[in-house]
Amino acid sequence: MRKFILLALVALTLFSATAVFGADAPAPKVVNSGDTAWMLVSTALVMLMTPGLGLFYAGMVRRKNVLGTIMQSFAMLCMVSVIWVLWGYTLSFGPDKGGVIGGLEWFGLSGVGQEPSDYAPTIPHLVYMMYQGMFAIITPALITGAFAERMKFSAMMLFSALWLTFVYSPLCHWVWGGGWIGAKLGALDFAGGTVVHINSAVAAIAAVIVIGKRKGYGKVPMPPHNLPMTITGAALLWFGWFGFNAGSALTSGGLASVAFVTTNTATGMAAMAWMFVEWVHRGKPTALGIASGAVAGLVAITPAAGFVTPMSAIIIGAGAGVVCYTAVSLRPKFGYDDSLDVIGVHGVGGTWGAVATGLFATVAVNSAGKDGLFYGNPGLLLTQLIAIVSTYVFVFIASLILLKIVDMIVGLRVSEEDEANGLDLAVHGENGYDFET
Amino acid sequence: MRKFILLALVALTLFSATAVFGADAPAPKVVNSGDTAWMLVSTALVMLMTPGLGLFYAGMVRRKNVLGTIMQSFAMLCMVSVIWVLWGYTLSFGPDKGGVIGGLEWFGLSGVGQEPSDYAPTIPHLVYMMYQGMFAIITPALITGAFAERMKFSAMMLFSALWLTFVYSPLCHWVWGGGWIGAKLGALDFAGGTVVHINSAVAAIAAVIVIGKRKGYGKVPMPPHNLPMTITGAALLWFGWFGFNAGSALTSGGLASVAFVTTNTATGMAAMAWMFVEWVHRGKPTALGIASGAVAGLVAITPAAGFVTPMSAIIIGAGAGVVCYTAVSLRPKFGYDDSLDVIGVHGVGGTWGAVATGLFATVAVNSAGKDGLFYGNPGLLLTQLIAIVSTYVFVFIASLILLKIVDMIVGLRVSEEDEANGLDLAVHGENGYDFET
Amino acid sequence: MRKFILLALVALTLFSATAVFGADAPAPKVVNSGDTAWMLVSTALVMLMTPGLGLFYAGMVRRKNVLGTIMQSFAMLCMVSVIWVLWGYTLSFGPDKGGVIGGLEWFGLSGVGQEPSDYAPTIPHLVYMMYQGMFAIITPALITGAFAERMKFSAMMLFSALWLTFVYSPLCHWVWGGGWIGAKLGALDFAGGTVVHINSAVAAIAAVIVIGKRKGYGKVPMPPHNLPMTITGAALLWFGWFGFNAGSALTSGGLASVAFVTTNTATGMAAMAWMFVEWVHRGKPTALGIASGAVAGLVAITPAAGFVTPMSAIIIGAGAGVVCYTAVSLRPKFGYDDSLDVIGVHGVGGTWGAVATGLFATVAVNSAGKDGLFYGNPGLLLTQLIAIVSTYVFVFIASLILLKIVDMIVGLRVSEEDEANGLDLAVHGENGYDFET
Amino acid sequence: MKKIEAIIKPFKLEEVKDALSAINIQGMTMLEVKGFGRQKGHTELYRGSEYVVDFIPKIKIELVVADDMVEGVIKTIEKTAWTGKIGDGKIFVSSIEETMRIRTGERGEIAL
Amino acid sequence: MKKIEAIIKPFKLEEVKDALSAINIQGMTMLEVKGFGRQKGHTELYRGSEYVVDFIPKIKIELVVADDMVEGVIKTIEKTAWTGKIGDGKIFVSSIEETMRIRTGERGEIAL
Amino acid sequence: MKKIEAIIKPFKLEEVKDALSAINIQGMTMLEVKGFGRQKGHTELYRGSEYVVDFIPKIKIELVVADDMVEGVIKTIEKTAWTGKIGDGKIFVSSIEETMRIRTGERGEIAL
Ligand SMILES: Nc1ncnc2c1ncn2[C@@H]1O[C@H](COP(=O)(O)OP(=O)(O)O)[C@@H](O)[C@H]1O
Ligand SMILES: Nc1ncnc2c1ncn2[C@@H]1O[C@H](COP(=O)(O)OP(=O)(O)O)[C@@H](O)[C@H]1O
Ligand SMILES: Nc1ncnc2c1ncn2[C@@H]1O[C@H](COP(=O)(O)OP(=O)(O)O)[C@@H](O)[C@H]1O
Repeated sequence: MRKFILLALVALTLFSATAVFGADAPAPKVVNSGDTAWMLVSTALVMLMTPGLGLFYAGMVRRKNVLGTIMQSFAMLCMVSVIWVLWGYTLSFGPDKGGVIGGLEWFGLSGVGQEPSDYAPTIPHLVYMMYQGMFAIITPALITGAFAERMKFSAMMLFSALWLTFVYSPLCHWVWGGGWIGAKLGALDFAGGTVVHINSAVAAIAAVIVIGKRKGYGKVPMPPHNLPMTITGAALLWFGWFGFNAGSALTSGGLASVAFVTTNTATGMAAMAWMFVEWVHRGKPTALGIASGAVAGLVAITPAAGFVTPMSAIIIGAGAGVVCYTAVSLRPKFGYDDSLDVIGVHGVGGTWGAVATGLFATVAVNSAGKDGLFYGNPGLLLTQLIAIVSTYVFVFIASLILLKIVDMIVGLRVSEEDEANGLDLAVHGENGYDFET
Repeated sequence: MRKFILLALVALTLFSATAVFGADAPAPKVVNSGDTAWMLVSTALVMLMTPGLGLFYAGMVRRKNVLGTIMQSFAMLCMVSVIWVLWGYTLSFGPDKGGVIGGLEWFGLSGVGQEPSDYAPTIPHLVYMMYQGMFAIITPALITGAFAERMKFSAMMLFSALWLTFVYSPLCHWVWGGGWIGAKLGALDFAGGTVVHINSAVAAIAAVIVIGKRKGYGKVPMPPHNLPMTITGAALLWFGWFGFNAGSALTSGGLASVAFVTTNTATGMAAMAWMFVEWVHRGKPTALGIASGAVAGLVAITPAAGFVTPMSAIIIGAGAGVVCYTAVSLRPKFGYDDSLDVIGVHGVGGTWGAVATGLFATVAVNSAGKDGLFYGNPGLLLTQLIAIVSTYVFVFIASLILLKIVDMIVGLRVSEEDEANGLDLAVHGENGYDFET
Repeated sequence: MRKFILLALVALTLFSATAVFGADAPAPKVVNSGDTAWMLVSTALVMLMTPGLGLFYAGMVRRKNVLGTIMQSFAMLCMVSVIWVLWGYTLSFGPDKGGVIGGLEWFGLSGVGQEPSDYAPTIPHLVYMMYQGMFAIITPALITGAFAERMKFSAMMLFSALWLTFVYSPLCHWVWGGGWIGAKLGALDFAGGTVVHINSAVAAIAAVIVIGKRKGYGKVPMPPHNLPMTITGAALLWFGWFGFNAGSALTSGGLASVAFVTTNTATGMAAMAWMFVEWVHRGKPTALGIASGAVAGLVAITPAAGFVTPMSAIIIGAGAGVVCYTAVSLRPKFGYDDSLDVIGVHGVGGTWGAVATGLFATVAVNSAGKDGLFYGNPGLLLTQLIAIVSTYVFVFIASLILLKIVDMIVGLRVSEEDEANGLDLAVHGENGYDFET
Repeated sequence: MKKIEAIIKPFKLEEVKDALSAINIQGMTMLEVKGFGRQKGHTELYRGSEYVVDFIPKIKIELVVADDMVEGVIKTIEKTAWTGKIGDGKIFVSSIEETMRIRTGERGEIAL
Repeated sequence: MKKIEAIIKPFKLEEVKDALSAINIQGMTMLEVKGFGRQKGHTELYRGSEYVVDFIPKIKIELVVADDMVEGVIKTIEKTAWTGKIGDGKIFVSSIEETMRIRTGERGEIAL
Repeated sequence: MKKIEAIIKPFKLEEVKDALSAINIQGMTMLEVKGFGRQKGHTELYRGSEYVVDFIPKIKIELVVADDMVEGVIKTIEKTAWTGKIGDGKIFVSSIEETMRIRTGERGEIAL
């Protein structure tokens, strides 16, 4: 339809004399309905990932902690939805202050309206804000897998609010908000390898160190109570991740398509790789394995999605399956109790993805990107490593401090008896299932 | 947005020899692919809400009624899908007859085609029809929560078919189809506070009065059998509600963005509010509480979504959490058995939202809207109150009559023994779960 | 994208001398952001169908096989995601070789990029590729319902990889890739009645013949272990099917709207029809019945979705509910054990849909379609029958051969003891649920 | 000491428990079971087919009581679990030789 | 009256029940249990780690019968629950002193 | 032979099982039950209302042992299931008259 109008207009303008805007002028910021449609959908898709993560995690804990676990993700969705519009967005994306943090000019969304912003010139600023908000929601939710089955709900809430403000917002600003990692250093992070995955995993390291192991960890089996729930969660994550990665194109077109395809391909490959490695290693292909492999693939392709070819995505996925499997199967050897393998999947997978971006990126896919090592530019790999290591250091120290503060204020851990009885009853006064009546 | 560019181009071409269409002529109705994409997706999202509601409800009943409950929502999806295309749409949106009802001109979708309609000039009429159909599906499904665990399936089906025809369709016509509440009175209902939520809740009041309490209500505990299912349902509702509210912009652009943001913000805030109030009141933050609070927030922001600012949405959400929590926690004090709190959540939340629209609406957000009390226009509040009260009266009386008729024809309630054994086995000949083999 | 067009138009009009493209020239292939948004979403929606199918199937098996069943679908999603980009797409859609198969020119997606292709001139070729990939994923996943609860996982994987290559890819090429059924014969298959449903069901026939019955089949009851899971799966299928059918328009506009509406209408009607027939036949309306009826309706409308009117969709749906119910209720009479009724639902429903397309198709709905028997063109019905029968013959023989080969290599069936203990523990070393701790 | 095992209809549990509390029963244990008996099961439907499910959900209550309590407990259960329809269930009584309360190590009737 | 408790493999339940019906057993109660015995459990996998699960799903059947039925019931269960592999299960017999049918108040063998 | 039935707190199961294995118990059966006793239940929340749940999840262990093992088993359970808080549970002992191992048909103590 639109084409016809355009044709008609062209025909008309053939007779006219004046130009509306010159070809050299900066691209006008006008809302494009197709781009906006895709970004609205992407935002909704990323929103769905957080409850999906809740299912993914909750299926892996023991029955007595199912609600406590699922609720941590759900509460992040609720709490960060409010924090983000109040001060999260402006700290992350508000006018840059020395490459370090965004200013408070956009506090309470003041000045964030229906017109496009510089961040995304074809969609309303509000959509960009909301899309980014969904990333801010899932990141602290990811951390909760590390301290599942033993952390106080109050402590989790307080820690997450502080962490979002003092860790997530600055890091996000550095990478995407005009801060030093993205704008100055020039590291590539298409959809959040650093900001989301490495970030949450390094916070998870700090958390498991400070909070300690679950009672009985390593001695009594702690089998997952509902694996179909976990697989359902993994499926929703995969589905939502199309919004996460392909949405990071911020437009609906070729770049989104590439990111969509690399995401799906790497994920399938990583799932197969994890499954086959476990099959060889332990003799059986597991359902949890294939689901975990898929998540590892999603994580690893995240920073690379819009910069690499589908064939590179196969390699990135295969690598993710193998290294993440190795990492989690070695976990029992380390002394720490990262209940649901946040470190092994998001930390290791995210790091691999960030490195792989330095290897496989190519401007043939995305002219706004860079070439990686395998396309003749070793510099990018170095850049990526600097970004990774800086993130490690900053996030680890800052998270540690916040955890200590929260521990002093409300205490991080539930009592031994509450842990034995389960968080559902002890902390929330509820029972996950009642199949009797 | 795109329209503006086109208009600009058109304006320019006015200086040329011929104009395609004059600036004064009504905007041409042409299908816009971006708007259509967003509305197709929104329609699918709203469709998903009904099974989501089924999960939300079914998790809260006792195990023996899980299928009976989930099936009520699913059956609404199926039955109303057919009724809507036959006579529901034309009664609701067909050519207006005296402000009271739509004519039968569009019976069987005759004349409803691929070209846009006056209701939405940039999307095919069929999409508009289908989008509205999804609202007609979920509204009777919402009512089923009130009489869960005791109503005959046959009675539920018959009642819903009649109710859709004689209650939903006229009310929908009054508010959105060119009838007296929307077109003449000028009340604002962005996405269905009156048409969907107050409507279903008032029918629920009639239903619980006529049908009576569950056997043992108030004496034996009736704990939810599967809260992870309820939370999953709440998550799907939240996800689908983006289609419900942001889709109500009927275009993909700034207005949809605002509605998306207010929806998410109010929901997060309401969930937090409910959770904290319960935490203070009962000592523990519950998973069912946070999920219920989210739904209360979604309900309350519905009429306001495209008329208020995100900051107002925070207040609307906070109010929803507090008033709905108060309402449901007082339920045991009232003599009625509204099994799953349709009245407390949709009635109270929907009314609060309709009132709040009269308080917080501003033309700064939506030039097609109005200013509310806090923006200097007390008139809107009055208008809203008239719309609310009229809905109460009409829906209550009409629903009561229909329930009595259905009771005479097939009987509303299952036998005592069937109720004791559970609807699944007694009415559907099935067993929800079998974990033995 | 649109911006570029506008800019280009402006630039060109500055010189005003030449026309950009003549009205008679072939439509230019430019990416349209709205069409692309819709197709990205449709692709994601179809992706979700495969895990949805996993839930639909897994709820119907016994508890001991829940993971084994859900994993078969999940593994298809993973494996075919990789195969498709490597050789599946090029075999199916690559440059035609004699109407029989696509060439290997697009192996590894070489030449499949961000620009549109001839298959869909307004969306990036990569999106078209990925969209088609999701169909290739779900088709072998559908087959797994036939041999559920007894097939070796290794055999299932190997068979599926071979089947995708030697059965799915050629058939897909014949119908949609420029092969003899679609391009030469001119049979209509809007969204996969032949390619997906008949195809998988005929393979299922071959499979149940070769693999034999479950131990105890017909003697001990094999009740579904989790019907809420099955209904959730059905709901996700319905939701995703909007992408499947309305996405098959490949654009966002009138045609997609028609397909959306016919899909929803036929599905609702089929569910009601199945439910009422069972109600009359067995005395009770069942939850599994209404869900199965919905799936039958989705299957039947698939080939017709973009060619028929919504009123015809009601008839197609009603037919689907009745014939599929009849087929599955007769199953125990046949000697074969098609565990989850792939043949009764997808075979019978798919065939009915393909025939119905020959009856109800009308160019009034889709000018690129044809008129069917009831619109005065008996030829189409014949064409449809030829396509159906050819598919039967080819798929049956080819699947049989592949099954025999796989049986020789790895053996198709687990040991009796493993079957008794359940696939979860025996094959995957896992336990679906653990509600004790 | 005697052990009383009562198999009852699930929806009667609450009532039976309350009545037992009322006659000062301080402890009991309850579990879900499936029963097969004169109440011949029901048919369930599966895609147009019917199959008979012989085992019906029941609740089993186990209580160990002093000998002189037995008759009172039996009567109470009989009264509250009764509906008069087939499948109301059974009560079985057997001997318990020793009892211990884990918390205190007490043995015998005092441990009940 | 005697109580017979049999612990069997789950997939044998149907066969055992049918055989007991065939020898005129009119009532029994069944429950899911987990067994620990010579059949030493199995390993389960969790993200690349193995852990041993000692408790294996079993079904326990409880029936109270008249004394003269005991031998027949035991034999029937033995025959139908048997696979010859470790873990086939056990049968335990104990005494029941009193029985009551709740529906009728009947006591003793007539109540079975 | 004696049957020992122990009702314990669920999180103690692993410990009790290991301790019993250590004193050479070769077989036992475990099931989930709900207990009602001095440990008076807890309140659960439902949308702002509180309701009391009287029945608390417990694990019941059943083992049949030779007479001379009884005391050892009781002691072991007492020691390992003990927390000192109300609700630690009970141990009941009763007589078993006959035992059969289904796999071999062996009867008596040898079948344990
Ligand atoms: N001989 C028996 N041994 C063990 N349990 C029995 C026996 N007979 C009946 N039961 C249990 O009692 C329940 C009720 O018995 P049933 O024969 O159906 O009805 P009624 O108690 O009215 O005679 C059965 O479902 C079963 O659980
Ligand atoms: N002494 C016992 N007391 C109670 N239950 C037992 C005992 N020994 C075995 N069982 C039960 O019998 C089941 C089978 O016993 P097991 O030793 O594995 O094999 P088998 O019966 O072939 O000797 C166990 O899983 C357990 O449930
Ligand atoms: N008389 C009884 N008969 C059967 N089971 C009992 C009896 N008394 C207690 N129980 C079981 O023992 C559990 C613990 O008993 P309780 O009175 O709560 O604490 P304690 O064992 O510390 O005295 C109860 O939950 C119940 O399962």
